[in-house]
Amino acid sequence: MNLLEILIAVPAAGFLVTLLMPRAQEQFVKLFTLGVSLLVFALSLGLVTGYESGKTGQQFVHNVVWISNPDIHWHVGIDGLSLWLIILSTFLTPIAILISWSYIKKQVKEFFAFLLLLEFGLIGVFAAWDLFLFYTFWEVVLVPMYFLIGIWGHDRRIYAAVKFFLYTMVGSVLMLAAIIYVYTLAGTFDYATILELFRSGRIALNHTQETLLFLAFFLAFAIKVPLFPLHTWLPDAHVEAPTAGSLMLASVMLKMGTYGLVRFCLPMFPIAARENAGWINVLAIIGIIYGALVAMVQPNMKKLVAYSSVSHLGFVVLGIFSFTQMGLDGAVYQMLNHGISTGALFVLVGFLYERRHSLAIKDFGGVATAAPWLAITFLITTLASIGLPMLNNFVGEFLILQGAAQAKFAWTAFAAVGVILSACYMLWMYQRVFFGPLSDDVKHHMPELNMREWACIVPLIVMMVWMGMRTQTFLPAVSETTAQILERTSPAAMVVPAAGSPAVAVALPSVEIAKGGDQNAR
Amino acid sequence: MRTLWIIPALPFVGFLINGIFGRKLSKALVSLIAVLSVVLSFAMVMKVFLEAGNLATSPVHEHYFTWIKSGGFSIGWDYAVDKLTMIMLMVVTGIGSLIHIYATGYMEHEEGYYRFFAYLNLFMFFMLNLVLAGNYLLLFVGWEGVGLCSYLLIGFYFVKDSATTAGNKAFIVNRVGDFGFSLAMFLIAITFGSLDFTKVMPAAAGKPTATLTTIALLLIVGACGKSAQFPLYVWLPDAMEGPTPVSALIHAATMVTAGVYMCTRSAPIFIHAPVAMDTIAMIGLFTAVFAATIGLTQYDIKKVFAYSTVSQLGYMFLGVGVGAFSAGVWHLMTHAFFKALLFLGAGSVIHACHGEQDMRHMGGLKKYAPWTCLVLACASLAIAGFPFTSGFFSKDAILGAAYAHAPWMYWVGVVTAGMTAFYVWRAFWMTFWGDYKGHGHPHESSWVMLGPLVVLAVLSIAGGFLFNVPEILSGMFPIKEAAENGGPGEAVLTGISVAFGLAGVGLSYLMYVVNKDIPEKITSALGGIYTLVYNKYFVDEAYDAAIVRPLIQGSESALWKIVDAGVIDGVVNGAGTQSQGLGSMLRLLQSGNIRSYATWVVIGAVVVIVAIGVGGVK
Amino acid sequence: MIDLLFFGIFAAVAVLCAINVVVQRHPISSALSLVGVMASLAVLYLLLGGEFIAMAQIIVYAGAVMVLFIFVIMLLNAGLEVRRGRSWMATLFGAPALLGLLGVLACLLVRWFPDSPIIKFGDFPGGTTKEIGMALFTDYLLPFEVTSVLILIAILGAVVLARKELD
Amino acid sequence: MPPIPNGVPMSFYLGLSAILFVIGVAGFIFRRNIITVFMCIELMLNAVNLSFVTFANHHKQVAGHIFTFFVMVVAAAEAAVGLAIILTVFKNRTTLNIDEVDSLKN
Repeated sequence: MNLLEILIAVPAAGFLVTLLMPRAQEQFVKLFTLGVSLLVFALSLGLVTGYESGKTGQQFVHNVVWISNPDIHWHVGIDGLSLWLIILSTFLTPIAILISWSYIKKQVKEFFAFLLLLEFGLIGVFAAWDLFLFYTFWEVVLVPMYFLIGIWGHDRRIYAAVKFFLYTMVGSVLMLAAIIYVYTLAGTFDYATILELFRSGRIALNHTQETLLFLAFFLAFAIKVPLFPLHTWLPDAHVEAPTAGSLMLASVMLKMGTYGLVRFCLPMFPIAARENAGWINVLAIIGIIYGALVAMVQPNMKKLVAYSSVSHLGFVVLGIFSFTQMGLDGAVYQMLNHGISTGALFVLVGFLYERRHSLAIKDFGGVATAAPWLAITFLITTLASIGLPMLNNFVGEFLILQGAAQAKFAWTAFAAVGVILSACYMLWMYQRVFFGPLSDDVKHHMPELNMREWACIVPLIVMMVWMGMRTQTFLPAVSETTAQILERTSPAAMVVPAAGSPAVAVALPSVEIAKGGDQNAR
Repeated sequence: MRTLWIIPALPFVGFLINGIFGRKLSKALVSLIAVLSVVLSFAMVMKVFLEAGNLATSPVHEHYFTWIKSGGFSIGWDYAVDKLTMIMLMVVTGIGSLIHIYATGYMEHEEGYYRFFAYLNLFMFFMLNLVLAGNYLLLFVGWEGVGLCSYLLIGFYFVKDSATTAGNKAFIVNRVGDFGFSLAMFLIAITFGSLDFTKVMPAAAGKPTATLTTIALLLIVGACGKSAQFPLYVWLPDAMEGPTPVSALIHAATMVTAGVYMCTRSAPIFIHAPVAMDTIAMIGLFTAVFAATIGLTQYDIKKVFAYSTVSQLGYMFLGVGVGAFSAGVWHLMTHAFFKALLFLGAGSVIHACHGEQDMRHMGGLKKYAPWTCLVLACASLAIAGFPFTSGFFSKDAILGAAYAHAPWMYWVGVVTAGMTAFYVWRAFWMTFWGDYKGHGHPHESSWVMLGPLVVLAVLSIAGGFLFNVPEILSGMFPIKEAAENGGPGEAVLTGISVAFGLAGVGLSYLMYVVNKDIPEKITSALGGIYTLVYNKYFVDEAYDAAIVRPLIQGSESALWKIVDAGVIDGVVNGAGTQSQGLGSMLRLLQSGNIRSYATWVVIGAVVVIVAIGVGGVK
Repeated sequence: MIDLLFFGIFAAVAVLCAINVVVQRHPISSALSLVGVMASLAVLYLLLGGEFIAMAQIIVYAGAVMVLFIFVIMLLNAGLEVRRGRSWMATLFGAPALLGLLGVLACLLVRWFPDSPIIKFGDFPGGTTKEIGMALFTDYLLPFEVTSVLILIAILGAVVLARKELD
Repeated sequence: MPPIPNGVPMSFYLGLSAILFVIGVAGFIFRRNIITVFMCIELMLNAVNLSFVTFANHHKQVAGHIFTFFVMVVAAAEAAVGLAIILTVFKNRTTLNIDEVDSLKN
């Protein structure tokens, strides 16, 4: 059992233990889950220190046969891509627990237990190197989130939870079908083996097979991302979810989609990915602009932030499908950035909600007078979200747009409009909530941040500045991994099939790709 | 030893201390920290200047750490100082120091004192970062950062709706400009493979003109946003909602000139893109005239100076556009002196009149505030281009270059100079001559405020020949500047522009001191045209009607309500409804009757057995 | 020869009793007929060499299960069947479905065993208590133990379901 | 006229099993008394058991007997639980008519 497996096991154990606790001991349950999540976070830092840069492939690997027939492995490991996403999950879970401290009033034990279950699933998703295992964790994550929204949500929680669940299930089922099809071809669920089979050309997909499989995987991930026009579950889920649910949903769960794109869609189906990049990027750009425009007119803060997520995640998809080193690096970096800054936005909106018991922008105004520090932390987060330099989002957006510009300048030109619009909607909201005269009913409900809230928000803000300034803490590991993925999808890798393999099906379309690639390399 | 980082770091430390602990500190301590950080920064600039040796041959370049690195592309946190940067550094820290001192007096009775100085220090940090930047991305950091501070300071009185709206407007309009700038940056990175000035500039000559023109045009979009050029100037007049020292520092002396600085910095690119050069000259010239005409009609003293700033920035761009980069920078510097002075003087006037900004409620202040009157006279002379004041030299250099480029530009410029002189002096007469028409008793400002004014007054008068920028920068820009070799009849050209300036001053004296009925008559004679100009050509309203409203309403009604809730959710929910329909049909099979279920089971069993039998089980 | 005779007698009894189970309208008659079916089946098991199973059939089924049935019938005082309510499904398709089932089963039998092997009494010695005990406590130990859990649960379930409401 | 075999053909046993099974199904479908229906289920189980024992004899393997044994155990357990359920149903609805126990619908 290596560190990574301990990391997966501890939240699961914590979940079970929490379930066994007496219902009345709410304070103890909270402290216990907080302790567990902090322990997990501390352990996860061991991944960072233990991660050896410069090594290709996964690290902290443990690969044993789980079920021998069909060939399913317990295969976990991390690389530069999953490393930081796992850290992100473990970093945000304690914060999610802290912000729920006084927010959750009913069924306290179950709530905190579900947060640990969620963490377990998330770490598992990012660590899994077996398609079946990945799918299992993918679905495990769905369960606690469904309940978080469905039990502790706001008024329309059932509608939102069901919508969330169904949307995601539609995609997952397609992915499951694709996974099983891949299994029938490869005879194993082990991702590393499958990848090697595909890469060496021992399994040659024909064009139709590859496209269909790609689309099945892509759809599952695109719903999760969510990519326009599959996004409508997100605003509903966010608005109805409790703060911790929104936080985990926006910050980490959406990243499962983009992570899947990078981890599976690109390396397994490089040709289809490149062929379909055009319209996917167009959708991403529509999403960027559309999300921003719709965010601009939202009367509800959480909905606004939710639509802004649609816009931000559009950038990530654009970066992924730009097939450039900078674009991919930026996309991965932006996943983390979005996790931090949008997470912080939800945390802060949660603070406002706890004070005023409303999410409508019109119910606020003049908060800056009553709670200046709340206003300042919100401002910093807002600025991070709209991509102000020296804060985190800027780096990601810069890399993505630069990468997209290398691929096709027009993409960048349109996507950059989103940067203008993001300033519009965030600042308008900020103005309406924090500025202006302070009305009496706001005044009496607006205490300054308390110690617990400080403890939630300060780590996030520190991370915003850190990720904005010292990108070299994070980027090298990411770059190594993305470089490998990129190499795998590069036209050159596809033209040369392995010796003696029937790779005719692969060779044909790759000629076109090679041409396109030359243009990109300009 | 690497020392450049200290220059921006000092104000940043000031920002941190005031920002975090300011509320608990006394006002005196807050102002001490704020002022000291900037003054020390100025001292540091001087130290660098004295120790650096010849900046033309050996610019200082310091690398601190790799900021962003991806693949083969890497951006460092680099500071560099050459002569251009040095001039900017001195202007920024010098005027910054003066305005900080002034502000300790001006803001004395305001709430949020510490907040003001924290923002101001943060602004200094970003501005210094902007001018010290060794690559485009770092310049962009400062570029966005100053925009942020501008936003914060315009909205300083955040309880006032107009202030926060103006702040938003400034930020968002600037974002439009930044959009252009960032696209230019991406294109530069693709074309040159780097964003470092030291790598981009020498390579510019070898790149295709079309690419360079695109880059330059996009840079112009950025510059137009930051430096308030047409059509993106709309935010600057509104920015006067901020406290007056802010208007002086950010919206007159330093930040708004960043566009000029950036274009000058990118001179090697511009030089190889003649179309872009012409564009920038035209934009500059048009903005200069356009804003000047609006300035003629305004009554709010700060608005007058704001349009004047827009107009003068237009001049700088004209200079840049006709190839006289150093003249542009010269005007940038002298403008910083006299426009900062104008604003600070205006602040002193507003202070004297208890917050009144409408000139129709002022008048006769020379009695009550003689020092303010004197320093404002210096500034007004300088902006009118009175011979041997600072404005005279720089404006003359630009107009000379414009004549060499295209004579009609010169003539338009000269007419604008006349208008400038007219409206600035109009403001001067209305404020200081005649009888006091406001409320309360006007009073002179304290010496904390007057001190910096006097220093600036000296600079406004003498700044032109004290710092001959074209001489300092000679050789820095590769093309020969028309202004320096002197056009035919240089003296004549100078004479004409001075004459126009003096005529403007004289006319305003005639209209606002000697015979005060003339303005009325002209106004009624012009009728509609006056209304048009007085309302700033309805540009704000046009933007509102053409862009803002359609965007918001379209987003709300079309995108959100129809596309999102209607089409997408409609399809999704429609799929749900269809399934429900199918389900309710299938539900009929579920009669709830156990025996009928049993019958189904039997039928199913028969079917399965037949299937197995047909399939032939081995 | 004697095998066939025994088979014929007890098969006939079993079928007749089974039909009686279905056609009798009073549950107590059905229950008694069912006992008849089980007893004759026990004889057939003996013919097939299943000594242990035959005994178990008598003891468990005829002895325990059927007694339980009769207890319940008496406890509920179940009378003649009430013929209220109908199922159009069962009425319409019940008989054809049954015939179909019988038909396909017959078909399969005929197809699979055109000349079926002859089973003689005593040609399979594996059905003794000893053999079954050996199998149960070696190869099938785990299922056997799990069964005990199952029975435990069934007992609990029955107790919970059948107890009087405590309120 | 084929010669009378010395023993019983296997298909006779299987045929008997099938007939008993179908009779059980018929009772299940056509009877309305829950207890009778339940008895028909037992009948079907017995029919299947007969097949098991027959095949055990045919394959000379004890597994068929073991299966039968387990079926008996399960049937006993099932009878216990099932009858308890019938008791509860009767307590709540005072009917043994299977057509009137249809609360799954609606």
